[in-house]
Amino acid sequence: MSRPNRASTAVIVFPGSNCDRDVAVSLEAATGHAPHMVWHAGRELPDVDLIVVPGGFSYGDYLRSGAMAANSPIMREVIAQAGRGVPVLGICNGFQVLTECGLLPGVLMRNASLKFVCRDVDLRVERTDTVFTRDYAEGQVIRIPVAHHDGNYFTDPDTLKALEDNRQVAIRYCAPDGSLDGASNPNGSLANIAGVFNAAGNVLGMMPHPERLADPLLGGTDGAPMFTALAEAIAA
Amino acid sequence: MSAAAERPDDLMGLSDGEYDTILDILGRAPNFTELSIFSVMWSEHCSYKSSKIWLKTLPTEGPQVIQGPGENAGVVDIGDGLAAIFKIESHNHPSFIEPYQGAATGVGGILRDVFTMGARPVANLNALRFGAPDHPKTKHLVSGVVSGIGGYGNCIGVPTVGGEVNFDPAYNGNILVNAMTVGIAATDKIFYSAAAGVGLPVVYVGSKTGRDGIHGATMASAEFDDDTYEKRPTVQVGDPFTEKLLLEACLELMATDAIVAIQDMGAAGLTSSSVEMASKGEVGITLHLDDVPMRETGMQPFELMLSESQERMLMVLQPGHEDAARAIFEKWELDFAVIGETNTSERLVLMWDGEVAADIPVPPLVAAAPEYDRPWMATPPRPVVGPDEVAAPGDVADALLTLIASPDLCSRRWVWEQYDHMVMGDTVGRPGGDAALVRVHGTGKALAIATDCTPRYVEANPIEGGKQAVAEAWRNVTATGATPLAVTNNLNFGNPERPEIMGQLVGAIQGMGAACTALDAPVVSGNVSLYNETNGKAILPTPVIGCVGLLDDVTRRVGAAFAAAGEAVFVVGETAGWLGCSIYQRDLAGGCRGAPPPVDLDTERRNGDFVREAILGGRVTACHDVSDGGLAVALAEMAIAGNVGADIDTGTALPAHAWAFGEDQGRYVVTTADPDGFAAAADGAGIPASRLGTVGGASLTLPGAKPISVADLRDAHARWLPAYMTAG
Amino acid sequence: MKARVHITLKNGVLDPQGKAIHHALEGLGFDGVDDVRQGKYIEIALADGDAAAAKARVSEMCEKLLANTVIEDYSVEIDG
Amino acid sequence: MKARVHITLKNGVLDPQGKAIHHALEGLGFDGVDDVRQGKYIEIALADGDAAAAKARVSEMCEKLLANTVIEDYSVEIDG
Ligand SMILES: Nc1ncnc2c1ncn2[C@@H]1O[C@H](COP(=O)(O)OP(=O)(O)O)[C@@H](O)[C@H]1O
Ligand SMILES: [Mg+2]
Repeated sequence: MSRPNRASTAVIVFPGSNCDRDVAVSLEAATGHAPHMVWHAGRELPDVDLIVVPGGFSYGDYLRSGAMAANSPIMREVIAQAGRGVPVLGICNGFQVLTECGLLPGVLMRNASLKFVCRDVDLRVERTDTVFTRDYAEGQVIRIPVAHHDGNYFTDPDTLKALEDNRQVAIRYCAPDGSLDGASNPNGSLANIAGVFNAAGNVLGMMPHPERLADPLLGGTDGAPMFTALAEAIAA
Repeated sequence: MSAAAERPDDLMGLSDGEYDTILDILGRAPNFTELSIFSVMWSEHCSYKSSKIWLKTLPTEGPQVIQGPGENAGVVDIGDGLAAIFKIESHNHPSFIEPYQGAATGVGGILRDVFTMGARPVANLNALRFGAPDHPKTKHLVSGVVSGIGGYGNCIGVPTVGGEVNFDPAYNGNILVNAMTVGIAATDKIFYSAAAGVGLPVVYVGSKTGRDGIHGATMASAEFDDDTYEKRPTVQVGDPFTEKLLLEACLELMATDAIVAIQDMGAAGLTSSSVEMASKGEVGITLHLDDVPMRETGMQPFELMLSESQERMLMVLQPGHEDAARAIFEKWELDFAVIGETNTSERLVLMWDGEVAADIPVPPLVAAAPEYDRPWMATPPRPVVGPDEVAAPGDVADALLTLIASPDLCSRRWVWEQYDHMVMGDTVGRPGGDAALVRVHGTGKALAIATDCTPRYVEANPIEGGKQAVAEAWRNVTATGATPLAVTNNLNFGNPERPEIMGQLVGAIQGMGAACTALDAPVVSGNVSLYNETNGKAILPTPVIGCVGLLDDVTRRVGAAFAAAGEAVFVVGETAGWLGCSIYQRDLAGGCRGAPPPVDLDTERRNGDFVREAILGGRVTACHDVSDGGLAVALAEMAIAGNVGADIDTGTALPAHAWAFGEDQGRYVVTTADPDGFAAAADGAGIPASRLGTVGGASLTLPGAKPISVADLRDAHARWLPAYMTAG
Repeated sequence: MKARVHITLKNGVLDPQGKAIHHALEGLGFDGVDDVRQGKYIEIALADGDAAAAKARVSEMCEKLLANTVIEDYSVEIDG
Repeated sequence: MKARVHITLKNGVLDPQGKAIHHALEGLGFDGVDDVRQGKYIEIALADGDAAAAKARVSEMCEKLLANTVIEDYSVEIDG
């Protein structure tokens, strides 16, 4: 846990969000402060140092996961602050919302198995020069759970090439030894992509849930460094 | 008797005698709406008319019990001003008709039973029974039910942490889908359904009312032109998103002091909820049905009263709080309508289009509900089958590999990986072990939760089987280190009008009652599902028990996985090699025959209490109860979970297969780093505990059997279910 | 040859998705919407052959797999 | 007045559902199926008015919400 600091964080809450409390627990553990829980209908978003769009089933995942939340008034504020360089972390449904609202490239399609999948997966950290991942080692393999029905990352070839060229892939599903194979890809994602950055590197969307393995009692702590890194970055 | 002359030819399932009682109560013939109300209130489902006199015999009290059966769910004290609120409920028939929606709405219904009492749901479990794997319907039903349970629970964001799955031809035409929810509330913020007080507003919240679940039979007997009711399914569709909003809105309103009473609209929707509130509050209720939010046009009073549309609640508020309450529900984008008020009349009066559509005195409607002492026939006892009467396998190792790859004993991972079992961030003990462990949010405590029943035992001997269901659930909770607090139960049986079926129900209740008393685990809630038959063929008698226990310090828990090489393996409890009705006998030795293993409740209690103390005392590094498949299967599961083998070198006078697969009750396999201390403690307590061998190596070696590599065990255990479900 | 299949919820069956979409459209300021129902649209490319036979076969696909006939209706069109 | 909206995946966009349906159809012994694509079909009941205006408004609903135009195409028909 990093020392308490003044920095303030916000968690956006949509109708149907259900990991908002979980991520608030991890944020408070890392920063020493409870985040602002911001109800989507408000057009006002306080000026904060970190915005989290949490997991869940905003609007029931009806129509398309994240589509209705992406049209919620609060997202204009989130997009504006992201434009000013404020770190934005979208987890699971939050990732879907960030792609639907255009902050991140690509889309999250129905899992190739067509089934909801909830289990721990191995992930390879592709980049550590960001506020989100700097407490991990390059190429480190971490174990974090996924829990989703629509996590099958897809994009057209040009966008994929651009993502790779700009090193915008944050994490990939991998085997325990870090190698990439189909067997360790839980949802059919293109190039085993589990999370991507925007071009500026201050917006991260990821399907796995770091907040779910940030407490030894729950079976692991590989998710904790993401929150401590953010806490340090925004405290600085 | 002029009223009798007007007797309609369709009594909507009521008997002539029941109809006469209605004539007496009303002093006139009921109109169609009134008859519909009596018919649902006096249905087996709502009135428990066949089981009530026997349910009364169950123990329901204890210092930990805050609320026993009779409310929406049971309530037990877990200390620090908190209570666990839980119940199990069946959705068998709807799940057979439409597995996805049937199972989904089953989960939605039990969640409402729990949060209507002020609890935030923290865990779901599901006890599932399907037909033979090779029955043409089974695969489709498994896939639909599992995705329906996941679809609802995952969306609303309550972890699904445990349950059971069995396959048996007896369920080919009647699958069982029993859903359990556990919630947590502050003991001083528990909400009940008694509408005490007059002149109070009656408020409807949630989804609009459609014609969902209104039964064809009732429809046909309606004196309306039938084409207004072109064939429409009675299947209800669940909307977990709306339920999530309803949950948050209700909890937000419950934090204020606006609510006098609240009741979910479950089976028989508006009818049972309004009658329940009026009856418990000893008041009258007048409902203005025109004000009920409707989803469809042309709806009639009887439809509004019988509709089983989901995600709805009825509340009685303190006068003057309507606007504050409305604001909360509108924030959550839900319907909110004042549809009536309480009064002193003790009558249920329904107004429709300026006229009285129904007027029924509530006390007799409830008090005069039929209650039958149905004739019953005790199940004839079966002979005890000795170990030597059950054919031995070529090699115990091969038999073990076959059993752990069988439909009833293989890994359920394929099931629970489709359930979000981690959301809410407190799942300390995930599915795959014995009881699930869910931390009480923000504390160091945890609830241990398990469901169990062994139907083949109940069929062979309902009393012993009833005891065993309670004992196994209690054992699963104990095996984590938790202290069982209370149980809920779901009695799934055939047609109670047949004396042999009624005899199964009676015996099971007697056995359950005895076990609950001996194990200090009172029954605080439950549900009865009868008439589970197709063409005269009943399901196996299936009294499912859900047990909830408390672990004061979650860090003291143990799991079922072998912890470390070099540690000693013990079995606590007597191993006599009981193969009668064992899975080994059923699957590998010619079928289930003879008497099931008896349950000595006194021994069960002492062995469990000893194991729990040893766990809490830090003497035990892993613990797994012994159930289906006996010691061999228990040891294999511990090896697979720990990814390390064991050398089981104990001698035994028993035939190898009886030692390995016997299902003697009251047993636990434990490991310890301090064998002498453990043995001495058992000795001192007068508990039979024998050392079986030592953890270590890459294989499991059983007495008189060739070694099996843990990898082979894991493959066998993991293989069947995914292969079965993906095969074309 | 192409089959166009429409799968819609039976009359009176609750449509949670349609309801949520309706709500979202209102939130976006689209008024004058009375109701929204969401269904599935499936395009099946078939080897050329007799249209009537193809229609029968696709209907069978609907009965067996594509539609949940307990709560859904389906319709099949064949484009030459 | 009723709007019938078809939303289909653009060519080249992965269609897990369509693929799975195709596979399942083969498993059920339906041969001669070359390809399956699953899309959405949305019916919107609208207050009566000018058809052309309605079509424009529904197209705007598609742009704003109903379709993800990065991967999906849509078409709108207005019935009487
Ligand atoms: N339908 C289900 N949903 C979730 N978990 C399940 C289900 N069925 C079985 N499980 C889990 O699989 C494990 C083994 O189940 P079971 O063999 O019934 O346990 P036991 O033999 O100890 O009663 C348990 O952790 C149980 O909770
Ligand atoms: Mg067990």
